[in-house]
Amino acid sequence: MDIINWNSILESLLFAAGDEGLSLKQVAEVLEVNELKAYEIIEDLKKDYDSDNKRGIMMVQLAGTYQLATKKENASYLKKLVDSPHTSTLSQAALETLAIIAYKQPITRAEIEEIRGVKTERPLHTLMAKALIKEVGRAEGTGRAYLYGTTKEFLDYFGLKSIEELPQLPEKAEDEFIQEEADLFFEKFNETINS
Amino acid sequence: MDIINWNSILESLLFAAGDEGLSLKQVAEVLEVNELKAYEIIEDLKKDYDSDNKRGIMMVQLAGTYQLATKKENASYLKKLVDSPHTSTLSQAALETLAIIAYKQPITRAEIEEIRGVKTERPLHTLMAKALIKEVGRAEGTGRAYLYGTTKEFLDYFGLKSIEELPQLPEKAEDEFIQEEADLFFEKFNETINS
Amino acid sequence: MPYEVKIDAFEGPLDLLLHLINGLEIDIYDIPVAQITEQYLMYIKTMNELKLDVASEFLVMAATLLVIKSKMLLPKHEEIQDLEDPEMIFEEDPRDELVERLIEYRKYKEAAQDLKSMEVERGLMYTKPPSDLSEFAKEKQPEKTDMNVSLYDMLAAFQKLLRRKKLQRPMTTKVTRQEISIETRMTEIMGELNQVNGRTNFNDLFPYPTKDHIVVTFLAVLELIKRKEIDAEQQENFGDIYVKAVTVKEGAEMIGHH
Repeated sequence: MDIINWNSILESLLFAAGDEGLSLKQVAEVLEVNELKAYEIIEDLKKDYDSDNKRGIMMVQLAGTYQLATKKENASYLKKLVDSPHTSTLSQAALETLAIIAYKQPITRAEIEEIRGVKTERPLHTLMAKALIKEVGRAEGTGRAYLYGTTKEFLDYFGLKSIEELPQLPEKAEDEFIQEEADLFFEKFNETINS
Repeated sequence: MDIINWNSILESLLFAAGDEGLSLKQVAEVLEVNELKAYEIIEDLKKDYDSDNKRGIMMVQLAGTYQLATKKENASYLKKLVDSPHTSTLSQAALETLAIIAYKQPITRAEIEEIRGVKTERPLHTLMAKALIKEVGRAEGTGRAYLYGTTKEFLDYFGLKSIEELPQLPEKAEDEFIQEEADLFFEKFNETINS
Repeated sequence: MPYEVKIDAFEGPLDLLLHLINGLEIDIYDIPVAQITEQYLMYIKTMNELKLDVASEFLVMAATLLVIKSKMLLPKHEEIQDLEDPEMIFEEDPRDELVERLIEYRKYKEAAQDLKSMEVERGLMYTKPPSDLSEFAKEKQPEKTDMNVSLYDMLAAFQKLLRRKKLQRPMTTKVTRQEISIETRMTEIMGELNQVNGRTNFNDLFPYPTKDHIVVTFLAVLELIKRKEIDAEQQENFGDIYVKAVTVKEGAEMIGHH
């Protein structure tokens, strides 16, 4: 009798892993089972997706990892989603990409994709077409990938005088440190006071 | 008879939309149905997720859009996949400031500081950088101080459908009422004792 | 070197006052001002002695408390009694304004707690980035029309990305924080005192300049004073503080505190 809901857990994991997918080894490690068992669980979930036509996602094996993807038969609806007039403003994907470029320029596509964890070809295309970003050079090394940066239009559009006017990102590490210290103090203080 | 597999199509769409989510209107448009029908389809898929414990994803309504997310009960497994186990959370100062803004918006910095009894520049900065609050206008009168309000990201960050979903603030008036009653009672009690 | 730890431990004077009031388990509408003021000042004083940076707001509140305390001692001139209408009994309590501020602040402090638990709850859900739908897109140039987004939208998108925790190979090691407990430090302090004939300069108890160590030492000293195992003395105002061990006579009765 299996009390652990392997299907549910694996679906959660694959869903969150997105386009990066998970290797058999990773699945086994996280589920704390051996690879044979992990494989069984994967096959089981895969079969569920394939046999149940109420599901819109399926499992694919790409470059040594397992990933979730939308079912092919729904492609026409996805096409409609892309063309939907409501998606005419900048998408979340484009905004994310733009933010990464704004704060980390000059930056290559590979670096952006590393941060986002998804392919970023289309958002880059959109941003270029809207003249918010441009190619500003080429990276050193093999491939000599394009480097991207923001444009004058970008500043104009967001009402910034210069790139330095961008709101500062919170210093995450520092914030956390202070908070931890404060928590520690408070905890100890309470222990003493209330004891 | 429904030949179209709404559940499957909607799941594909929501999966592809990711954390950008889809509004009811978008769903209706892409599925080419009216909003009432779209709502039914959404509710149907939602029920499927909730009732089937083999599924690891669920549907949530965040900041006015429908999104897929992993089920909460699988959080411990997902944590094992996350690179920094220390998730950055908001400091007490930031939370207090945010609470005041959420319930009293639009509100100026001076008004916030009046309530908290301390300078609030730094928390305001953090909250702006995290896009949880924004400037929503200027106060009347001299100085024309900035007024702050919460953002869509605020709703998303706290898992709220809309600002109306915020838990109710403990009512001050009620507190006072109880206290007045108590005072009155005590007075009467004394009168009786001493007469 | 000022330490801001202290200031962050309490969000401000109102927070500290609420903490003291809660500790005494008293009615917020009937604050024993003299007692609270004393505790409040003791707190500020200790912080000063530890050379922790005390924000000016804390000092302003100290002054306010002293004013209220003195007003409480005055005979009540302002009491107007209209015997025909008991509702009209009007008595101006010098504490009223402070109480109102405390209650107002407490309301939002509680709301902040709610937000905190919502934040935790939300953190249990993981989402995925929007898929790359380029394979479904027609090759058309997006028109350069009004995009209708603001800087906030861009920031929000970025925060969302950061929040969407990046997943990777499971990590096997977790960094654990080296903690010194108050109990351990208390034992250490008693040991240190015994080595120096039971008396030492307060400042000598802080050999390590780390915040953790200072805070824990400070609290250990407080606890030892409370348990009457050590005594602190100061020869003159602003003079150095000395700490000495209280030697308990053999067979002395230790039952009861008073």
